This record gives sequence, C-alpha cells and structure tokens, in this order.
Amino acid sequence: MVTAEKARVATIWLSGCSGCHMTFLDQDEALIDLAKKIQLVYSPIADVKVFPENVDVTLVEGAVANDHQEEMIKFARERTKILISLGDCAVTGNVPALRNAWVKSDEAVLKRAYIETADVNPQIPTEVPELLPKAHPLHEFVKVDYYIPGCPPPSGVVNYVITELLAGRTPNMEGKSKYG
Amino acid sequence: MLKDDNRKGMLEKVLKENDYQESALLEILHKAQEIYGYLDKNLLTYVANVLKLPPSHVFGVATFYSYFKLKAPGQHVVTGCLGTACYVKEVEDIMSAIENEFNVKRGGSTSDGKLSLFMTRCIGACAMAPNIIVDDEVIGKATKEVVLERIKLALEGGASA
Amino acid sequence: MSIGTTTLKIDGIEVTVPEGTTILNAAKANGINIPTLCYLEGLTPWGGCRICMVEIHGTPKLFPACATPVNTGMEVITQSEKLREYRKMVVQLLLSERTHVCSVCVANNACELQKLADELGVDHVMFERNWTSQEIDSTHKSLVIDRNRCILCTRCIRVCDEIEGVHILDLKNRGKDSQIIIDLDQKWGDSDYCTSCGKCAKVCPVGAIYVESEALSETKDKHIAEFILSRRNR
Amino acid sequence: MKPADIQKIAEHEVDFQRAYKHRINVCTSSGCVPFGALKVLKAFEEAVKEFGVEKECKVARTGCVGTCSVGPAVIIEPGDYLYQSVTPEKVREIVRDHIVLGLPMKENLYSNEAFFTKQQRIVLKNAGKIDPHRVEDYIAMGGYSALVKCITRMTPQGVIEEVKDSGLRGRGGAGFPTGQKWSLVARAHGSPKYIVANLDEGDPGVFANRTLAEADPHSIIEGMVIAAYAVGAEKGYIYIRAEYPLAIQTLKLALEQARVLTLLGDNILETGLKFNIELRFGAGAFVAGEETAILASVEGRRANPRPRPPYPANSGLWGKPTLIQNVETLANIPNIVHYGGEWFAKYGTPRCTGTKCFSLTGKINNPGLIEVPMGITLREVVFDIGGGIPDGRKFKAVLVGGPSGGCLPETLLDLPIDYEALTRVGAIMGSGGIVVIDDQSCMVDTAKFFTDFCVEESCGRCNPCRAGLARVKEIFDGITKGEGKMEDITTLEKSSGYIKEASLCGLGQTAPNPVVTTLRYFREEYVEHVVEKKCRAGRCFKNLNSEANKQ
Repeated sequence: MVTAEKARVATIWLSGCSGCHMTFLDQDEALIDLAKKIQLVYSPIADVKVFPENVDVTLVEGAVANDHQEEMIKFARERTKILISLGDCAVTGNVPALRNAWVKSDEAVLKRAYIETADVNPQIPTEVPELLPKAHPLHEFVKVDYYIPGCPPPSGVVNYVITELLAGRTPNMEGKSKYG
Repeated sequence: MLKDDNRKGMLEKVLKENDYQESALLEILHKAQEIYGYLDKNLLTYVANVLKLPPSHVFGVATFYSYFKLKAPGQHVVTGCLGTACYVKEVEDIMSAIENEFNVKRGGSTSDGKLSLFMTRCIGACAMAPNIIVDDEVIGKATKEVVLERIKLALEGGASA
Repeated sequence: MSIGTTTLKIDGIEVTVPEGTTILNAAKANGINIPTLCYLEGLTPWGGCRICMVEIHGTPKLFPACATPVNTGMEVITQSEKLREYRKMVVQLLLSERTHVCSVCVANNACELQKLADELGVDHVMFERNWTSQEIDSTHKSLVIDRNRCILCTRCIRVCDEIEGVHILDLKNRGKDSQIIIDLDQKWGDSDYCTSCGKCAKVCPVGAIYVESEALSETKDKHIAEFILSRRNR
Repeated sequence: MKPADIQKIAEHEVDFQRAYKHRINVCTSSGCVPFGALKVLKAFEEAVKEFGVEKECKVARTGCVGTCSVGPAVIIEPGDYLYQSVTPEKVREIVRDHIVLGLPMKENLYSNEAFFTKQQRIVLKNAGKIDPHRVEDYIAMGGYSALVKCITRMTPQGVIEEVKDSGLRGRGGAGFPTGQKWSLVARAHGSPKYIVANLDEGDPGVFANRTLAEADPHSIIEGMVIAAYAVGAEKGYIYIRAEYPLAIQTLKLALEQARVLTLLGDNILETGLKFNIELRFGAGAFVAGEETAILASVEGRRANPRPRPPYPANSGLWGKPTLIQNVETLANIPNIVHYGGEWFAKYGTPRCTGTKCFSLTGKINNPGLIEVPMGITLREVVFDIGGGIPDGRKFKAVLVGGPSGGCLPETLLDLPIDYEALTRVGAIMGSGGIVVIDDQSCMVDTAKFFTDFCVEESCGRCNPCRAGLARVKEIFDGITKGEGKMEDITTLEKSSGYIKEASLCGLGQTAPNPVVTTLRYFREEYVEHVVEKKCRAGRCFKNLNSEANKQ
C-alpha cells in the first residue's frame, strides 16, 4: 500500500443525525476496496482536531444551522478539491430546517427544546455556538460539487459516487437521487 | 343567513336582472360589493345558493380578482396607484410615508379601523403621476406633504365620501 | 361516421393514432414515455405542471403533451437536452415552493414528485426553499389536508368536480398565494357538501391529502377517475 | 330606422352644428375630471350665457385630446385653439377675449406644436372633437356610414377581404393579422358565434383603450357590429375594467343609443342582421387580458388561461367560435371599411400598417396619449412628440410594452416601432405603454418592480410563471438588499429562459422581458449591486443604509 497515492478523503458531521455516516460505513465489504484507494484524513470517526489541507474529497452530512458550522464549512471548502453534500440535511435542510417555518425560528426552537419541554432545570444554554436564523443546505454557503440526497442515502449510491469520482468520471444521478 | 333588509332586496333585484346566470357571477359580485361594501362569507353563501354554484367556486372567484374585498375596509380609504408611471415618479416614497405616519400597512387598516391603505392597479391617470386616491378624490402629481395633509384632514373631519 | 386517423412522427418514429388523440396518449400507445404530474387519466387535462412539455418541429414554442391534440405531419420531440433541463427546473421549482421534506412525509416512497426528482436526477434545488407554515386541517373524520405539501396540480379539485360531482374543493387567491380550499375556505370537518368519498386522497400525487392513520401505499388509487369514467360511459 | 336614415341624421346634425360660429370642446375624460374639468364645463356654459353668445357658441363635453399633463384641456373651434390647464376662474376671460372679442389668449394656449405634428390620428380622429354622449355627433363625423356600407353594399366575405387588404394586425399586443382571424371565425363550425371586445387594459401606465372608450365609444360599437356581420356572430361582450367608471358609463349610454337607433338588436337597420352587446366587468386581474383567460372571466370563472389549441376561433365562449379583439383594433375597422384597405395600408410600414396608440408617460416633458404611424422611431416619440426629459436630467431607458415589455437603452432609440423590431430587441408592442426613465432610476430596481407586478398578477396555473417568477422576485429582493451573489445573475438568466419558454400563456412568456433586457443592456448595474453593493441611482440598499446610519 502506497499511502501517497491514496486519495485524501474527509467527512464532516454538521446538523444531522449521523445516519449518513452510518450509511457510509454500511458500504460493508465495499469499504475494504475503498480503503485501498482512500485515506481518511478527517472525520468524526477519526481523531483529528483540525481540518487538514489538500483534501481531495470531503463528504458533508447535515444542514448548516449555527455560526460555528458556517465557519467550519467555509474553512473546509477552501481546503477541499471536491465537496459533496451527503444526505438530505446537507442537500435540502431536511429535518433541521423544519424550524425555518417558524417566526424567529432560532429563538423559538431553543425555547421549545430547553424550556417548554424541559422536565428539570429549564434554561437556554449559552456556551454553545449561536443558531443561525434559519438552517440551510450546504450549497447556500459554499460551492458544492456533487449531491447525494437521501435520508439516509443508499450506501450503494454513496459507493457509486465515490468510485466514479476516484476513477475520474462524473457520476450520473438519474435514477439515483431519491430524497427521503 | 343574510338579513332581510333593503340591501337584500337590491341584491335580489340584481340577481333577477342577470337571470340567475352562472356566467354573471362577476357582475353580481360587483353589485353585491357595491351594496354591502364588501363580500363576507354570509353574502357569498347566499350568492352561491341562489346561483346554484358550489361555494368553493364562488369563493375561488371572489378571491381571484383583487377588486373584490372580503373584509370591511376602514372608514377612510387611501389607495396608491401601482402603475409604472407612478412607480417611476416614486409613488413608493409616498406610500412608505403614509405607512409610517399613520402606522398602517398596505392591504390593511389602522387598529382603530379609521383608515385603510390599498394599492390599486393603474388608474390610467399616468400623465398626472404619481397618483394617490384619498376616499374618492384623485390627487395627481402627488407629494408626500399634500397627501399626508389631505389624509389628516379626512381623519379629523370625519367626512367620509 | 367513422373516426379518422392521424399520422405523425414522435421521436422520429412514425405513428398512426385516432384523430384528436393527445400527444401524450399517442406516445404512450407507441411505447414512448413522457413524464406527467398534474395529468391524470380520466380527468380534464390541466396543463399546469409543464413536466410533459414537448417540442414540435417548426415552432419555437413548447407544448404540454397532455393537452395538445396531434396533427397530421406533426414531428414531436419528447427528449432533448433542453426538455431535460426544463423538466428538472419544474421539479426544482415545485420543491422550492413549499415545505417538501420527504423523510417526514406520509407519502415517502409513494410520491410522484419524489419519484420524478429521482428519475430526472434532480439531486439538489438551485433556489432557496420556502418553508411554509400552513395549518394542517385534520378536522375531517378521516381525510387530512396538509397544504405545505401541495403542488397545486388540482387533481383533487378535478376529481371532486368531474367524477364525484360535488365540487367542494377549489382554489382561492391566485399565483403563488393559491391554496386548495374546502367550501368557503372552511375546516374540512365543517363542510356541508363533502361526501367523504376519499377520491381526492386517492389521486393526490404527493402527501398533501391523505387518509388518517392509513399507509399511503394502501390509499392511493390513480386509476379511479378513469375507471369510473369508463363505467359511466358504458 | 333604415340604412338611409343614418345619412339623414348626419345631414341634420351637420346643419344643426353649422348654426354655431364657435364650438368650445371641454375635455371631460378621466384625465381631466380630477382637475376640475366638470367645473370648467359649467363655467363655460354660464359664461356664454353671461355674454349672450349662447346662440353662436356651442359648449360641448368631449373626450381626451391627449395632452393629459396640462388638463383640463379645452379646444375652441374653428382654428383648433387648445387651451391648457383651464381653471373655472379663467373661463370668463377666455370667452370674453376669444369668443366675444375674437382675440385668442396666446399665453394660455398649448405651445408644443410637435406633440401633434408627428402624430397620425385614425383611431383617435374624433377624440376631443365630438361629444361622446351624443351619437349624433359621431354620425355627423361619418359614423355608422361604414356599417351602412357593409350591410347594404358588401358581402361578409368582402368585408373580410377589405380587412385583409388593410394589413391590420391585432392591437392587443401579439399582432395577429386581423383579417386572417376573421376568416378563421367565419369558417369555424358552431353557433352561435361570439365576439369579445377586450377593454381590460391591465398594463400599468397604459390608458389608450380607456381614452378611446371615453372619447369615441361608438367607433368601438360600430367596429364590433361590422365584425359581427363579417364573421356571423350574434352576441358580443365588451370586457371592461371595473376601475374605469367613466368609460363604463360612456359605453353604457352609447350602447343604449345604438339600441334605440337599431344599430344593435335583433333586426339591425331593418336588414335582418342580429347582434347584441353586453358589458362584462373585469375585477382587477391583469391576466384576464389574455385571450383564453378573458373567456373564462366572461363565463364568470377564475381568469385562468388554458392551453391552446383549441383556439378561441374554434372553441371560445362556451365552446363556441369566438372572435376576440382589442377595442383599438375594432375602432380601426370603420375607417378601413369606409376608406378601403388600401388607404389604410398607406400608413405605417408594409409589414405593420396603420397607426398605434401609445400612452407616453414617465420622466418626459409632454406625457399623454398619442397615435403615431407604425415605424416611427422611439427617438421621435421620446424627443419630438414627448419633448425630451424634464429638469435637465439624462435619458436612461425607455420601457416599451408594459410590465412585460423591455427596457431599451439610448443606443436603440432609432429603432422603428413595429411588432417584429420590438420583439427582436426583447420588448413587445403590448398594449402600447411607453415609459421614459431618467438617470434617477435604477435598472435593477425597475426590473424588480415589473417582476413584483407579474408575481402578483400570475394566475398560478402553471409552474414557471407561479413558482419561477416568485423565485426570481426573491433573488431581486436579495440583490437590492445587498445580499446578492454573482451566481444570482446566472440563476436569473436560467430561470428567465425557462419561464419564457415553458409558461402556459403570454403573461409568463413575456414576464421575464424586463429582467432579460436589463441584464442585456444594463448588466453593469447588476454587477455593481452584487459586487460593490452600490446603486448608482440611490434607490436600493435603502434599509441597509438607514440601519447603518442608526449604528
């Protein structure tokens, strides 16, 4: 195995349920083949603190819902050649964006979660990143190169897109981009 | 139920004149609005029943056309023309001034129900743009100052047209 | 009097169909698939969703296949780069118009809009989405309407008017503010005329009208209009 | 009433009018009434009595002469002296000096000769000259003689041929050849056949049709009856905007007069011809001007356009063959029948014959209603007739064709006005709106204004127009608030192309025109807005600035 020739791949987890990461792992035996071609340089399942430079492919799960995530995704974009929105939250906003229909949704959603439905000690947390007024899909902040919708996306499609990209081809999403 | 009064009599006459034709729905709604000031659900139900039209159809028609009002307008009505000539002559500035001065949003009324602010499709007095209509009076080549003054006068005088 | 036939070309293939056939049916009869959405067999074509647009040689305009009758010598093109782009645009605009979240929708996996997005490869929406907050009306004993998912195809209105015959459904307002209404825009449970036949739920292409606590795959029936119509015309 | 009686009425009326040495025409159209025209009329009636000249001086109310910015306008004949901005106070002086002493008051006369010299009045030939409330006035000017000619000396086919020879094209916007349309309806199977006259002038900034109805209602009615004779229609509807109360009142009266003279009815002029007209009122829906939408509206339904074919000529009102024409088209007909198609074709250009009425407004010295030969250049209209830009400002653009027209820059001012030339540069004839804008206007904000209008007026039936325009509007909101991105410009272009090509009816198909033309001719302003957050006209980012100021 010659590490230098492997593609440098990262995954990011924003506002999502981690289901898309599960899907990534659900590639099962296909992961073994994939492991020969890629090197995971940043991921919630790898212990790396800072998003590295010169990343070939970054897969992003989740919507952009707070200021930290906005900063993070812009930073990652600068250091990534190919950025992929993975799953409905990243592609459409999905469940995290359901709050967008509310008036002043950032305040309202915190109030709902931490006050109205709290059993003990109701209070809104302060030492955490600030929510954006709305939750957004990724491409409303940064340029996204490929999209893999699905909640979660079928692992076969995730594998297909990565494989095609590694082979230097453009994936064709017709018949493969099922939302939900 | 529609109250039995003079107005109902007038409406019945209109319906009869139009032979209870379905196709006269717009004419009938025009007249009904003239008689009652606006079209409330009671009135629409009555029209639907008499013309033997589905209520949803009547409601659909009444809400499609912006000329029909489903809510009672205020005592005084100010209408801005949204024609192109008026736009070019900055009618928008006057409208914003009215909104700020009287605390009313276009399409709505003041909380005391004294003043409603509407926009209308071009009234065709484009050469005199910008035009603002205060009650039934067209103010051509309107300026903020003149319009605000005129509205204040109407509100104070209470003399509704 | 015998009905004549019309010969035309669809995607280069010469086809002969009865006079007055629509392009859509002419194509279907000859194994050519044109995507549809607001169209439903048995109901008057609406021509609103534009997904079935086709090109006709010799005119710069696009025509809805569902509502355009064939003409002798017509050369119809059902697939082209432009049509693909425009069909994708249709789906993107529909998805952007209201709150379409497949993962939490009753129609997930039984939705025509979702299926079209998949088939056409609409993997994202270039427009900022609108997140609407229309109140869900579940006052009827079994039928529910969630206008946040409505794509204004008007199938429900047409089936209620043309097949069931009561016309309790219609549209109010116009343009982007259009909404499906029940009678005088009242709660469904208060409707005087609704026969609770459920055809609206059967034909709804998305999850906007559905039968409460029943799986959508069980309640949908897209052949109901055509079936009743053919029985009626026997 | 027999056909020959029309001639008798005309002769009688001409004799009656000759008895007067002077005629004072007071414009009492919608443009002048708000500025006291009715008081001026009353003042003239009193003044001629006061000076004892009521026997030699006729005071008449008339329709619009076109100089709407200097109303109330008064014309004194003979000599066509046009007095501007007449007040009741000035009336006495005018009667004394002009009528009694024979000394026209030069300082009160409309001085802009060019406003009239470049015009060619065919449709508006009676506007400002006749009393629209008197059918005799119209008949004295040769009115209804064309109808008499048709029903006594021409076959329906002959009338259609004459219209074909004239080259007349629909004045409602699209420019479909009128004669050809008549043939289609005449040949169509089904009865009864209908005529719908479109007076739902919904374009903001346009008032030509209203003026016509207020100034010369019988020309529309005569045009309709001739059309009915030619195509074999029995019933006609005039679909008029409810926002035009004076025009409605004038038309109602005219219809009543025409019925009394049996120019309408079950046995027109005792020739057995049957044709009746009813008024139908619009209710504030721009889209109702579209030909299939107007049908829905006349039938009492939501004004949703429907896909064509079938075309209204074959399947219109209640599924019957229907001729839909704009009222300006119809008002041309009596002239064409009277003077012949060949005469008409001498005006304008070979491809676009005749004249067109335009409502000239915006930042211009002489706004008003004009009628010009087709093929006249925009420069002549803006600078010669319109007198250029007021207050020494700089010309920036001219909007031709209403809310779905195009914004044309100075470099296109020498463009001749005809259907094809306008379409080529991204504008349309529309219903004849010309709005001049100067350097105080922002082109991005202007495109946004028109988009907002079309979003509000979209019927909602088809996806491109309903959802597409709404997204375009949101993008404009973002750009003018300072949130624009360069991708937005690409998205605007892509969506515009889609909306134009995929929309069901003319509204959607033309709605992106202002966006497309401003992007084409004023792109640098978009880039400025997006990149520099700068609006050279100072119209945009207003809230942004005021918030910044507060901080």
